[in-house]
Amino acid sequence: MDFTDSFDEAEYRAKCRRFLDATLPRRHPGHVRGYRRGEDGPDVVPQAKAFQRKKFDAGFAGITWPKEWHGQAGTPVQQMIYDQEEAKYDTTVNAIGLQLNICMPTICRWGTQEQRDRFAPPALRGEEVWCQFYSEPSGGSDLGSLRTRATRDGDEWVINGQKIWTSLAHEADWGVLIARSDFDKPKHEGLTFFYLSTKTPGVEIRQIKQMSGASHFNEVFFKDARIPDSQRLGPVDGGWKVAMSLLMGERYSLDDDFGPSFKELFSLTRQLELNGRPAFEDGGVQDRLADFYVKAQGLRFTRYRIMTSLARGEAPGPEASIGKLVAATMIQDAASYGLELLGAAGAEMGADMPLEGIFEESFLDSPAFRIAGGTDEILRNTIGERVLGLPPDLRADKGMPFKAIPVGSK
Amino acid sequence: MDFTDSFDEAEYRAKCRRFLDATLPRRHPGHVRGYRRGEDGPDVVPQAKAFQRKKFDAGFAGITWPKEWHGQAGTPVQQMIYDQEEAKYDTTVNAIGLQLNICMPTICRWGTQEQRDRFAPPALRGEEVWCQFYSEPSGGSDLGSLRTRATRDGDEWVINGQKIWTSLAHEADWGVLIARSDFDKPKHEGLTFFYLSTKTPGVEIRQIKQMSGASHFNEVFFKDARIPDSQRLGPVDGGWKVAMSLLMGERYSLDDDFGPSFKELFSLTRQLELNGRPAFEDGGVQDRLADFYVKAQGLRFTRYRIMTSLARGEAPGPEASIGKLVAATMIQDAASYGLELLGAAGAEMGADMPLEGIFEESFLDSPAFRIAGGTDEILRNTIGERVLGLPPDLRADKGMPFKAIPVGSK
Amino acid sequence: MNFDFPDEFKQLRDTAREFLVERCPPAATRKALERADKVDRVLWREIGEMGWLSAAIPEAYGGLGLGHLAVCVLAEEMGRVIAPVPYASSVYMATEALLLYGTEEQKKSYLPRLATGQAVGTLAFVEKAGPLNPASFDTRFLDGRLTGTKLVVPDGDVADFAIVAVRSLEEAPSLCIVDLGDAAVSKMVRPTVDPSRGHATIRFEGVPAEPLPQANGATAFQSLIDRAAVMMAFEQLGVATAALEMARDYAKSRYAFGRPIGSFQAIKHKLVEVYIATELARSNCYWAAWALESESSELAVAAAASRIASCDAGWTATRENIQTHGGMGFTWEMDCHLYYRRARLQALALGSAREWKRKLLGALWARESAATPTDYAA
Amino acid sequence: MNFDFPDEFKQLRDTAREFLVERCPPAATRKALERADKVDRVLWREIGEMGWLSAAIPEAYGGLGLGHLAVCVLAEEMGRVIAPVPYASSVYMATEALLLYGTEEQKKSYLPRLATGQAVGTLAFVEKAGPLNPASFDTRFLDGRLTGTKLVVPDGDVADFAIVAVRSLEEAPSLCIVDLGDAAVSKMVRPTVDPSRGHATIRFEGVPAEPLPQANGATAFQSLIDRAAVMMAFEQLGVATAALEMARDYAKSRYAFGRPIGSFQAIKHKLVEVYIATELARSNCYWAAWALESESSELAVAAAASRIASCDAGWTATRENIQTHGGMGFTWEMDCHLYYRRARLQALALGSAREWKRKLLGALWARESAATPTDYAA
Repeated sequence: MDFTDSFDEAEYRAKCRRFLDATLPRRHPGHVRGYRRGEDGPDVVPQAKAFQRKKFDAGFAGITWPKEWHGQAGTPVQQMIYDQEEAKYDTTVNAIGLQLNICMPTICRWGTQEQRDRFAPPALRGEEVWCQFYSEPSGGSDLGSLRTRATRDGDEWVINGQKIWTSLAHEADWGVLIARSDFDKPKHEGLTFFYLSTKTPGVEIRQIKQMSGASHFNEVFFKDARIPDSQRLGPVDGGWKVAMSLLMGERYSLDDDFGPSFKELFSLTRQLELNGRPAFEDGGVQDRLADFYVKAQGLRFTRYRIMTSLARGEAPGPEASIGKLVAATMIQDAASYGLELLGAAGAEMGADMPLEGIFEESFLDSPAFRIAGGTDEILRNTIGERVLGLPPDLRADKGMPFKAIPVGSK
Repeated sequence: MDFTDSFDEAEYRAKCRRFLDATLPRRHPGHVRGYRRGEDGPDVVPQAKAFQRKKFDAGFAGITWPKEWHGQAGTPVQQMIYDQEEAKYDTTVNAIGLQLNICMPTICRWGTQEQRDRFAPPALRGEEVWCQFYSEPSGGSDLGSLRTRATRDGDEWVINGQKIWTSLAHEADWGVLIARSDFDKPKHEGLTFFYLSTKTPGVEIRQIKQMSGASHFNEVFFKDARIPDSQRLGPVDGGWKVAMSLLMGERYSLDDDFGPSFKELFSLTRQLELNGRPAFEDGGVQDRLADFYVKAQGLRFTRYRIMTSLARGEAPGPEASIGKLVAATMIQDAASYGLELLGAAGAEMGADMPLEGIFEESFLDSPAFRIAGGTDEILRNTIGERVLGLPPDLRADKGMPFKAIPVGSK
Repeated sequence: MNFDFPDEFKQLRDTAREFLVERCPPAATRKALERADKVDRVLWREIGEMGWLSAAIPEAYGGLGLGHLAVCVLAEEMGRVIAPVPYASSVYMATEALLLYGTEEQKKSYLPRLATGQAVGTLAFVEKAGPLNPASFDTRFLDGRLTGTKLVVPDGDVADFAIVAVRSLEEAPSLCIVDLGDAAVSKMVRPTVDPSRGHATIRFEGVPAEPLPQANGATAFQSLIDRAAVMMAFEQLGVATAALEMARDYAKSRYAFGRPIGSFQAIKHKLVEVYIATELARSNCYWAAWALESESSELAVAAAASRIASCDAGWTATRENIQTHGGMGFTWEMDCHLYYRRARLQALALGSAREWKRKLLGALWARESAATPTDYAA
Repeated sequence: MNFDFPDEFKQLRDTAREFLVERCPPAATRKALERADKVDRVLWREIGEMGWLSAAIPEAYGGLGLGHLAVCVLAEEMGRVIAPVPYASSVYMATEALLLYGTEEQKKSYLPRLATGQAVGTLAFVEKAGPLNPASFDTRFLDGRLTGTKLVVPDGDVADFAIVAVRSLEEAPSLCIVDLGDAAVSKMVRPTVDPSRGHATIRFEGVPAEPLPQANGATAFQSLIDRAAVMMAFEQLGVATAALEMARDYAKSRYAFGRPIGSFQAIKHKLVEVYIATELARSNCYWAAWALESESSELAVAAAASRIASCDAGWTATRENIQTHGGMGFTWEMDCHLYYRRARLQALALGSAREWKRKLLGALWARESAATPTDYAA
């Protein structure tokens, strides 16, 4: 039991560091990843594209993808090591990475070699950005209840409907889409999967403003948008399986420091005074800090357990599923507690507030973490059923034709 | 807005006090109601019967019951005032009160005047004790899934099956019973309600030992126990409605101090030292104590709101439903926190421990509070549906014949 | 036992609710959120005309003389609609300071204008991050002039005058009244977590000021804050209740997996926990209202309990309202964040719950040592 | 990156689990609960024969010399079956004290007997309610004799000898070894929240004792407790995991309202929270095991973190196991309370989580001031 690299791992890590040192500035000590200020600027995506190109040139694009996908045919450990190292740098520039890692494997897995050759290289080089047309206003957590309609018309499909929560859509060149091709079948059985250009006539993209003021998501409207049948992936009415393979492609997040947590609170309580003494010395503060610390360390070492499984070529254990659920609440709680410690003065926002105002900003950002990427409630269902093996809930819509199921707000 | 009695209320309160002063010792300051030590002794029920007789003689038995039920035809406020005053005395002796208040109203409401005349007076005088044969091993929270069988045989019914959680059964003379008379009907539609003597041949009563070592409950086995049809209450297959009217008879608990809470923790932290200072001065202790205090006061003043409604002749608002749910968890948490403060020495049990060992005893007692009288989960369902008006859960067994419903541990 | 608001105040509540629901929908607050002028001036004038600013002001000074129970009732309604008006600053803080500590002359000068809303008052007391500690205030009042800087002054962008908390020497006055229009006052409008209300950093550079002569030492400031906290707790309760109702309504009408999401225990039980938090807060608030109105010695304890409970209810209710709404919950266009922001602003405004927990225990300890603890809060 | 137990220890775990599940079902612990003799003597002999008592004892003293990772693995399995044997006292406490601070002679005298289980050792250190504070110990060691009283000595009813913590003068030894068979030792068996283990108040009235000469001052006691806490944390993790599995199995097989209760989100999500608590504890435990085995300077921090996390997991899991079982959950006949009791006993045994939180922050503060914090726990 140790934390050291094998020889090969150490060599690969050194290679990553050489590349990153030459390419990115190191994070300054107070910088917290995932802290959104400044990540909305107009330069973010161009910078991300340029960085992706450098990764490609240095052999760090598509590390684990096979050669047929134009990847590096590397191991999950290499990916993990790269991610670990990258986390030490200012990676605001990596804004397009997640979508790349979700969309492109779906294209490559379900598409022809010709499609792989057409799409993988420009995506890996950062020349083309992808997004996923997936969630819908009526769906939310119940993804399978989507109602965007795909109607066959000869060699084409006509798309009508609305998508939402589409990250990057306003910057993307291409998107993957799941739509309902048959309203008479049960809800997971009448769906078909496509990809299309965001420039397709009839596709309109509008940014959504979040409560924090940032705009990371879009609404997308389809009005008689036409897609050739050659841009279908998987069989007609067989799109659910394609979509699920896409979700499975989500990598384990090995990233910590995603918002304020123990470190920031520890730092705050050393600056702040309570009754003339450093806040840190207060028993109540210590009780709370200890809880944050133990939870944060629990998540950190859970990640190390996952990495160890990957390093051994094994699938990570079920513990891999708890990270996002625990972290999201922890961040919101930490933001809230930071404000409590700041007291009346803590209402003010701005970079001149303690710790550059991270607690106030995170107060407004953090509600999204408990929802985006699976709500707390859905994640608990998933862990309860897949990890603990508890029986599923009753399904009100089981076997019903989709059109008979009540959806959305009706 | 004030806390004072009206003239009539003050007069009644004085009357209660005169009776109680003459009858019972006052609670000594450290005594916590509901704290079980000593309440299991062989004298408890005889004492309770004797006390009930005194209440009857003084006009405090069946305060709100009508004259036809041999009651005092008083108001809910009078009952409330009596309960409030009684709570200041050592009422270990009141062990039979709850069952009296649940069972007898059912008899009186559904029975003939002849039955009222036969049963109400001895019950009110404490001469006959009642219990309810109600929950079953396979049922638990799902009371309606009971499977004790009532088979008609001429003018009699033959009972076979098992009941559980029957408080007082081993001391009781009579019991009310709900049993399944038709297994082919949906679960709430094939039930019939009876009363019977606990001495009926074929009725066997066994005490259940709880994890705390106490035995407040019983299992009851019915083997070909025979009940005359004249001891049926309500129509054949109409027992659910009778049972529900019984549950509704449950009075609002106006009793606080049911286990360790703020007061006991406050007292403990003034005795205990942390690092050479009274534990009370520690910031972490103060944070926790404040939470307990605010919750306990919230419950206390919620009771005052309920009393005010009763005093005005109105039905209490929905806030009346939260008391037991909040209190049960608070008691368990307080027991746990008391032990944490005691530290390594807190493992020991006994009357010579701080506060007479209440934290250790309550640690073992309190799990039952979250279950008996409605589990946390069932209470949240009830409040969510009845108070907030949220839609009911899906019912797996809706409309199914009872015999087709999976029950218990199969 | 009569632990409820008198009927006339219940009628006042009904009137206020009817008016405010109509007149001040969330869209009104959203407007304030998105523009520089944070006050709905028409609404402010209207509630002034109805006497809602003067409920606790005696008739002699142009008020309705209804007492504090009326203010508590109105505060809850103001909270329910997250009204974009300087109600808290002007009523719970400035008016209350004058009522408590003002000279006859000061009362005559300020209260009638506060009563109509013609003047907006506020309280300036925050100087640095961390718990409020009057002993450490740097702002000085010397020779009739005030010097110092106060942070996040509520409605500091629009207030006409401020009650300013100053460092007090023993029994010297700790509160001054200052005209914010004075040339030696500089205001910097500052953004906060709730931009639907205006806040400013205010610097006083030798500004002429008048002491409130009866505001002796640090205790005077604490008593004022205790009283303001009770009225604020009702306002917080209003926000929490409104957020709960919004979540409940959505949970009833939104379908997922073929059924209303409120039929899932994950949502149902969550909202029950919110409901419990609001009811525990309400009961503590009622107690505090009684203590405020009856000038009870329990006020310090009851004020702290009501504030702690309402802070908890506000946070729980507004946070889980967003969560119940899912993705839409964290968008700008949905109103959830208006409640979330306001609840936090309120929870910070008079010092955070953490601080009030320490105050609560201090007050309990003091009471324990005193001669005759009353029966109600034992 | 190799943050897992080596294969040979995983095999050890499998062997131990297979043996203990067969040999030590809850009925065995229930027997101990209901009788005066709290030790399953046959089981004790058997695990002694398999070398499980001597995993950390070097071969030179009759041990297996496998190191502490092996003890951690075994501790978790002991916890899973809530074994009625003095494993914690003898292995994590007495053995560990001798390994750390014993003279060669003391090691030779005691370790071989501890290794086989022939002798049972314990640690006597509790003197009063409240946090453990070595500076306030009243027990004295003077002129070769020990005087004082220790409370709730674990397995004090059956132990042959005890390591006793005494008030130390500066760098003088703070631990002594005492034969509990001595006539000047009086034991009073005492009931605890977990009667499946034996505890005694032990009075020493001038009993001959021998110091552990390298156990210098209060730090020596703290280091010993840190090490014991890591092994105990694994045992706690075992209890928590077993309780979770019991609840999960019941939730899968018990029907109410026509469906398995585990299909209700109220139960499902509750058990997910329990699962999360156990996994966070497991990860902290692994870290602490690494720190223990590698003699890392992070041990103080990691030990505290593992203890805090395991206390939380144990409480959450055993409490909600009862709740999941409903009425049956709080009966004597159902095994739920065996886990609930044991988890609490463990959580109190080395001082409660509250105390360890303070220790944790103290250790973090100390590390912050030190020169080179390592990368892992930043």
